[in-house]
Amino acid sequence: MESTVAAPVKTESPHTPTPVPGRRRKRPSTGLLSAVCTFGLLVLGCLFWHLGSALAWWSPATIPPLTEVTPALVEILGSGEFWGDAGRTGFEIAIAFVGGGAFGLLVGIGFWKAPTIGRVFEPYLVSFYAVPLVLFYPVMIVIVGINQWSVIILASIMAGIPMALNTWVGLSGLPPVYLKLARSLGCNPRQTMFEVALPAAAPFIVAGLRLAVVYALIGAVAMEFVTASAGLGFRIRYLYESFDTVEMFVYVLVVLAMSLALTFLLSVAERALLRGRAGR
Amino acid sequence: MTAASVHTRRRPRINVPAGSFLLLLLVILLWWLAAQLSFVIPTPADTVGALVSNFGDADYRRHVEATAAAVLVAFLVAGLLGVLLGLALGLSKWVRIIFEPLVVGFNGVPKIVLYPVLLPIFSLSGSKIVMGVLFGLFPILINVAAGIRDMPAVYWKLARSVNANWWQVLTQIIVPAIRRPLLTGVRLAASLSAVGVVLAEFFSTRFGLGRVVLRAYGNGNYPDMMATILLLISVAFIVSLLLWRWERKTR
Amino acid sequence: MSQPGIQISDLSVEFAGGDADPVTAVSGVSQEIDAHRFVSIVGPSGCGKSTLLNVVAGLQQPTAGSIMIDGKPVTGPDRRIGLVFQEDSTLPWKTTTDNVAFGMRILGVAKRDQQRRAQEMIDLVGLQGFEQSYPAMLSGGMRQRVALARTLAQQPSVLLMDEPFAALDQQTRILLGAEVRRIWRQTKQTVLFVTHDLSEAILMSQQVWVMSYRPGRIIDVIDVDLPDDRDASVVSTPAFNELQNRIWSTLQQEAMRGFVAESTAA
Amino acid sequence: MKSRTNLARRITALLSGLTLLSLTACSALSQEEEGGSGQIRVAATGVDSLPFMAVLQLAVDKGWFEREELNVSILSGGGGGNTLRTVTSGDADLAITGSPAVVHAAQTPAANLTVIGSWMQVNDFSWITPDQGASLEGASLGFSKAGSATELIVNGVKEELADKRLTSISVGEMGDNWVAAKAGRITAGWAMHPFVTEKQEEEGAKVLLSARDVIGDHPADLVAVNNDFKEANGKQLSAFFRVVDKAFNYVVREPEKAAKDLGPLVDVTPEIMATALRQTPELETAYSLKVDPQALRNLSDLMVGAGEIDEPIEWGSLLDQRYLPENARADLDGKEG
Repeated sequence: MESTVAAPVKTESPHTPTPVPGRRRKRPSTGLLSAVCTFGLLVLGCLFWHLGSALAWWSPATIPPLTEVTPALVEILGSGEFWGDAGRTGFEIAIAFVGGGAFGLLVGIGFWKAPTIGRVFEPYLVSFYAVPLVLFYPVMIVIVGINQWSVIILASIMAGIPMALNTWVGLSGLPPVYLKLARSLGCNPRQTMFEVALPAAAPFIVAGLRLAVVYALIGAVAMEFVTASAGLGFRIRYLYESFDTVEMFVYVLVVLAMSLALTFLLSVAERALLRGRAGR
Repeated sequence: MTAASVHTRRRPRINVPAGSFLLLLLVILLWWLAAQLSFVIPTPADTVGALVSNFGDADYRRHVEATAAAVLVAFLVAGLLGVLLGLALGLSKWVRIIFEPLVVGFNGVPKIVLYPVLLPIFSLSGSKIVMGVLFGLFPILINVAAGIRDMPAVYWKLARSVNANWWQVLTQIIVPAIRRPLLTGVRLAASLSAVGVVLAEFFSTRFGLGRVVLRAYGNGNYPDMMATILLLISVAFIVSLLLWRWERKTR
Repeated sequence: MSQPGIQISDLSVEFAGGDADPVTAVSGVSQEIDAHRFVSIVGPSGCGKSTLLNVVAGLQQPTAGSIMIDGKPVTGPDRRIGLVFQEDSTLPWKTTTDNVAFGMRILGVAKRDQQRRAQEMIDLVGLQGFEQSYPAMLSGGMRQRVALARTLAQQPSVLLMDEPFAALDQQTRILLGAEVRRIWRQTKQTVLFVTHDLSEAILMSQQVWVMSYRPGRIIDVIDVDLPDDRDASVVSTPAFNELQNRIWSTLQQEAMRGFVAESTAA
Repeated sequence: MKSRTNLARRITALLSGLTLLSLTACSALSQEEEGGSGQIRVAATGVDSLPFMAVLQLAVDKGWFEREELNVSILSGGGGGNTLRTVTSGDADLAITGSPAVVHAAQTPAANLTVIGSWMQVNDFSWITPDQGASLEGASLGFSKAGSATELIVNGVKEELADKRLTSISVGEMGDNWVAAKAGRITAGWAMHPFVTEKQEEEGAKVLLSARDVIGDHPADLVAVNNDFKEANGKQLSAFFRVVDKAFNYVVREPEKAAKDLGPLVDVTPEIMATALRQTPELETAYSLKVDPQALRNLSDLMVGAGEIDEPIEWGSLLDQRYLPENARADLDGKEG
């Protein structure tokens, strides 16, 4: 059911032009300040949590106290079961990202080469998030069997769509002069693609990659939540159902931390990949 | 990008709406073929039949209404909240410095894992709406904030030069200037809040299509299941398509 | 001044024009440019100057006629030809050095030569100290210098420039125009330079072709007999004024015709 | 940029106003949910697919609860833990759902639950296969998910029939299991009546394994109630069970008639429902509130065997039988130890 989650929510949604500029415009000092503020907010959140539990603003069944969650966190991080789940989820995300990303890139390039086909498919692709992919689970059982590949395939689809749309938008937004330059230099098709077109569309493609990672994560965890028998998403569901609220919170926190860390890493990677291209 | 789009999007020889329609027919044909090949997939005809008979059932209509109402509330709340928070994030440098990383980070969180936390806080009927809001909120919020940030500085000068009050600035300058990203956000929020609500309904609810789907699913009654999914998909799809067409026009 | 650098024979270009009637952009142009000469084309907007240039560059196939460069026909993009565009064509993901070396890289010049020649060209266009800068950190004029350096680094025998200064401000264009002339006098390529600015055309070139509104024909060829080492002060001389008046009298009618045609079409 | 800051300030003000407003609305909303006396909100797993749960809806439809001045509403809760969560969240007062989940929840003080009865104490779990030639030897069995009653049973069966070298895999709902079995991904999938009957009649399914024959009976579900609700509504709870007893009796005495009532509630034809009831082992024991100490002990042993709990369950202290009809209670003390 989750797969639906895949909506393209991104800083740079495929259809908003100007992908990178917003962020880059700020001076480095605000980046540091932002990081400090974010950290401060997280600390404040923890404080609020602790206070709320201590003053009994909510019942421990609703939100267990921080003092119980922290030791459980330490214990769980040391357990093999956790790393087994995390490894499985990580593997699914990685495969879905690589597979979905590559497929999305190819589809995006294909749409660029054949804009009519692209325009025929576009309305369906942009509305694809309205489909709860998880409901295709029974079909997946028949096709791929009962294993993690059903999670991977559905997560790949979720990762592939924003990638395809972003790649396409990026390529069709290329300044025509770049292609003219490539032609005047006598670039062969491979050179035109790899030396000119793809690097020029890179801000969009990198934004698409970020989305692909996020959707691979969302898709994999959400699919696990509903259908799998291992993985972080499954573990949360399992602990939820068996009323182990404290451990469940630990896993929810781990997934949250993982997503936040991933977002942070992605923005660092994006900066590195788009080095030098300040707000043009 | 204007020049580029003119360049690559020359008038296509094939009529695009006709092409999309053909594609739809092709999908239905493939669906029918798949139904012949695999017993899991009901034929399109069976599915539509199930849908029609479902609508004859007052109980089913009640489920539809419950979901529709929850989606509508979730969408409206997500829209209102998203626009306001997006404005705050886009307009104030400090709000941005303090909150932006967390907002972007939370956008990447698989929100479904929060359901176990939401249920005890918002109870059954509330948590599905909150889930819908969580799903729909971020696209609007982020698009509005980005839209404002990308607004040409000259608009602010213009606003000051004509002595516009804050309401006029909002309605006459900001909203028209960011209408495109705003519409993108609204479109995404519309489908996403529906997804969020239905997902939450999969867990438990008194009335709602999520429950209907899950019941048919649990019993292996695939025509019934597909019928409801088809209903959900086509409504979300049509709404999304209409919003998308509108969005394109505002280029 | 012996063999022709560029030879244009009976050139015509038509566009299919979609639903509408075909448009004849260039019609029956036959001209020669001697090697090492600097020729400008002026004409009203929409007259097919850029089309003509694209055809000479081999980027577009003519409907009729042919192009020869150094006595050999142009059939497609050609390494004897260097192009400088009106738009900013620096690649934002490359540093100045890499941008300048880009053309050589595509043409398969040896790595070591690339580095050496890139540095020479950077020096030539006066961008020392900006080797490691990205285009985003450079001004519009500097980026156009990078593009020029990239083109020169390919060592073309013919240089085609399509309104290269159109996007720049007045001061920059004058300075850059002088730069280009200085470099030309050093490198002595055959240059075909498209502009819509009369004084720029006169200031830069040895010969000016005036092109008519659609269908584009060369309706006047004017030799500029101003001293070769002229600078911007030449603008105030009577000789300059006379040339300008002569070109303008031809151009004026065409500009008017184009204006009327465009506004009735719209 | 003055207009900009100004605007930001106004929007912040608007936002805080809105937050306050919605907080007020929320608290107003939550107060409104307070039920009148006689109201019991039941959350149960499988109310739309299992006849022994649909009996509740039958009693509602027949007005039997009303006659006892009870206003019963039924909520379909999804899986075991999920159903219990609706009680914790205050959306339901009473949960009837998978035994392992109830045992776990009852042992978690924060859940604030008490177990007050057992439900469906005959083991009705079967594993069905579309393959007529399938044998248990080396079979792979699907169960719903980790921590579920079906997993517990599969593990018990695997241990009992160690020589058959059974394997098991988490597949999902009955429908998923049937699909997986048809696709050859597993040998057989779990099912209960009337799903078993329906697949037998319509698609020629064969029962590969009847769990009851291997591991005996145990309660499929337990009834748990919110402690605060229990304190305040003891009489109503007793009345609730009286009505349930009556409804169970109706099914046992007049299965053909009951099948006509139950069929539509679980989405099968009355004929299939009637067959399903006939096939249900020991109908009078299955559809009964009478606590079966042997079945409870069996459940405890299964859970210990599966490693889900460390100590056998002391049913005497865990199960609060006060609200059951007198003839349904059993002496649990002393026998457990």
